Amino acid sequence: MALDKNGIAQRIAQDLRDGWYVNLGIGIPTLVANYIPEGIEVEFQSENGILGMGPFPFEGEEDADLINAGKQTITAMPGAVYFDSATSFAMIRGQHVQLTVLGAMEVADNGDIANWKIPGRMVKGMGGAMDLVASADNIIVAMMHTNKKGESKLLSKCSLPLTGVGCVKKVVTNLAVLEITSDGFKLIERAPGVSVEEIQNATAGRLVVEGEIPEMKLN
Amino acid sequence: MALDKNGIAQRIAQDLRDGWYVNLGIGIPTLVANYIPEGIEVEFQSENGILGMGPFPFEGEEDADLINAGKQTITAMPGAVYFDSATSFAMIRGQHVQLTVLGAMEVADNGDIANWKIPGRMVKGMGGAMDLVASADNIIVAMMHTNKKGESKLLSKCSLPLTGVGCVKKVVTNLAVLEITSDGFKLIERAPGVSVEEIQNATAGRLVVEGEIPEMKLN
Amino acid sequence: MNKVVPNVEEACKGIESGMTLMLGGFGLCGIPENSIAQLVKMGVNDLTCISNNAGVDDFGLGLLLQGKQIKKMISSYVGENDEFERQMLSGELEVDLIPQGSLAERCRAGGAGIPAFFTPAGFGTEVAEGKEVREFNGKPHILESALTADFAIVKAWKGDTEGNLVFKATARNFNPMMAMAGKITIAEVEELVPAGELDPNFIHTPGIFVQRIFKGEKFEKRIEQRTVRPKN
Amino acid sequence: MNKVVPNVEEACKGIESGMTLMLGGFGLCGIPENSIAQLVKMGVNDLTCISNNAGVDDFGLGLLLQGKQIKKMISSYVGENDEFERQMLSGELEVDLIPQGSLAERCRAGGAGIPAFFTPAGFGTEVAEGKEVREFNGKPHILESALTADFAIVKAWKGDTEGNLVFKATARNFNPMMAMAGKITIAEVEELVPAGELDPNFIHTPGIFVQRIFKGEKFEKRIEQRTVRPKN
Repeated sequence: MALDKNGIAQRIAQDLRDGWYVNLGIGIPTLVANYIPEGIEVEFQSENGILGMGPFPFEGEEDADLINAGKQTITAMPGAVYFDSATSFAMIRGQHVQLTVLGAMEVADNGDIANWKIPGRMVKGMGGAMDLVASADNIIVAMMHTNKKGESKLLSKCSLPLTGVGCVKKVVTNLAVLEITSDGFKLIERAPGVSVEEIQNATAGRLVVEGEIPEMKLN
Repeated sequence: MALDKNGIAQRIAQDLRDGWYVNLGIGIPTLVANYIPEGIEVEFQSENGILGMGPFPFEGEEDADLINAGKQTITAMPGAVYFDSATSFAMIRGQHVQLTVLGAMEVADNGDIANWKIPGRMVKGMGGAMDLVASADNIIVAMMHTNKKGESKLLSKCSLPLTGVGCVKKVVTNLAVLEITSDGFKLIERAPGVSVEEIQNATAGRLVVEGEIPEMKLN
Repeated sequence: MNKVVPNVEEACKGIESGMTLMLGGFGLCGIPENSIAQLVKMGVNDLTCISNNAGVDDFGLGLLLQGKQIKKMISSYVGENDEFERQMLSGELEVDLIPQGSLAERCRAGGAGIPAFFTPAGFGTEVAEGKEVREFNGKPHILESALTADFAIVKAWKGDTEGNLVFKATARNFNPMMAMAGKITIAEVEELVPAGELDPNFIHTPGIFVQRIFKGEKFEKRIEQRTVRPKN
Repeated sequence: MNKVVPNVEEACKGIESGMTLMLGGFGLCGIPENSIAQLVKMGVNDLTCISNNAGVDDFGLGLLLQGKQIKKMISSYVGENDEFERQMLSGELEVDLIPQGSLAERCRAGGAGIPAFFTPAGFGTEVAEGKEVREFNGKPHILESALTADFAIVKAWKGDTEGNLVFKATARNFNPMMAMAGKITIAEVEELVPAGELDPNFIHTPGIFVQRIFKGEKFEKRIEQRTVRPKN
């Protein structure tokens, strides 16, 4: 069965390692914070200027001066720190953040990503996405395998304007975990009950299937 | 009579304006702080990371963590602020400091300055001098008109390795106040009792003397 | 060295139509709301506004958009604003979209006397069009230039009479860099204290970057996305 | 996420001969004296040291010079040190002199992922030799590149278990930028507190830049130029 958004987040959370600093984009990536494996500590960076972001505040305790990059009211964990936007992107550009998780409209089998602009529609802007994808050593894209029309979002070439070139390392979708290799998307894991064939059918870009593909293990 | 070092500092202090941020180099420039005209407030920046530098501490109150760019123990005025070296030179390079006063070994009549290196001798380094001279809109050089051998330090071309190119705007020496113009050193004021001829004799670079040259007015 | 002006009217004096302004804030967090209200009152127009966002329809820079006072926006993200969308699609409003980190660094560069720097952000995208590309450490980078403004308008939590500023939590965001990059920088603060009351170790924006400071009359501090969890 | 190591021995593990180190401090102010003493003990040599100054004969980096552990110094000012002078004039020691502002900015750039930037400092001087020159706003600038190090060693006043650092007065100087630019950054602090004790608004170096932190055993904090005025 294909995963839902929480399932995708849960699978990505398995990749977290103790001591990592992590930047989560808006949408599915945000959910990753709910599935941190036991026994490890990670710290969340929000590019508007906080390290050590905590959960939403209790009702009535919202602080207009304390928000995340999605403009949502948040809290700060003990040991948190606030900083300005230049310092924030110094962390990102300088590769001090160990993992970036973000959504995408399209990913190409060479690691290109498009997630900021649809020609003809209102363009809201790239925000911090271009800095994040151009800088991070370790980028996981969290998205559905296909769009609302059922078309594959894993392509041989992005059709939309690019956010970054050759930067995605890994994609986790409702169907599969895939790594970007020089030969294209390499299938690493299948969602529980999803066949290799289903994944092949939903993938427009080059797909590499080698040997037995294990199922994801989710709790 | 030619000025002494304190006289040079006193004359330069007359150029200070209320509200200015000022960086004083080591040597004669440091003495300028002793002659701030009444009724005006200036704030001293030291490039190692303080704005609002105060006088030396009282005996027994020295703090190893609070020094100026000359590595001397200092104090901080009310309203002072500490910052890192990158921010400090952001102030300097970004032209937020209204006046820089520094010493020199040689100044050329096109505004070139040499004050950091004598070939064959131990080179201590340029410290912040190259940033200061390349950035400041308003640089006054405070120095003796001639060196210990009696040779002019105001030249048509610097013989020593340069610290900066075409950057000096004004020179105040023990003999005169001079502005750098496209025609060379323009004589603005004479030290009390010093003749134009004496200044001409002590100046190797092009000297422009137009009309009556007034004497400096010092209290 | 007293930089205090009595009110927002004095603070905004000299801002004219056609000027380039930088305005601090991220979303509606840390925006100079008193000064924005004054700009509406003054009716200056043809403004180029450098600000990470463009406010919402009825708050922040949205208010200037309503009055068609803005000619051009330089931002990283401009969603959440119908009037913005209308003016942009109709061509009334010029928009220059810049990656957020490049925007922050370009403002800092403008204030720090660094005319240009290389960054990997935007390489291979339309952001890189017309820009120099150079490889460093095997990775392509593009050359970005400094941004400055006629006036920078920032909002701080506390300030003193020397112009030293302290920001609260994530309301800091773009304010410190923009304060550096204004030819004239105006700071509106929630609390204005005498020089010497702020700890010199803990000042975010040294007063050298601030030319005018005033206590804002009223801070609504509107929340854009109120997200909470229930108390149990 | 506990970055605390019990002592200077653990903190300096992995530092090897031939490595490039950054060391915070200006003069003797804010230098990581415990770690420097440990480097002497460890006897690592052929070091490239990036530090604004080189200490004095018997303190700071001067101690490493005495033991001929330094192959190359990258600094802005290296006076006040006879052994340094001797080694430099004899050619035993390589010295790369850099304008102080460029040194600070190059460290920051290294930490911030900016591989190169333009600055006016040094144009027309020997510092500019071999460097690209380009005019911006009618003024020539030279292209300077980022600096990074295998280890950055900084000294802070207070730190917490997450690696967040606070500096005191002018002992801040180069420490924050160097903390950003080390592949591994070691912080020695006078006071080590649990996470949550430092005010998140007032942290100079966010812990993300620091990998190891320890409480220094002893801080001599020597004064280089004791200047005072008489009490009357």
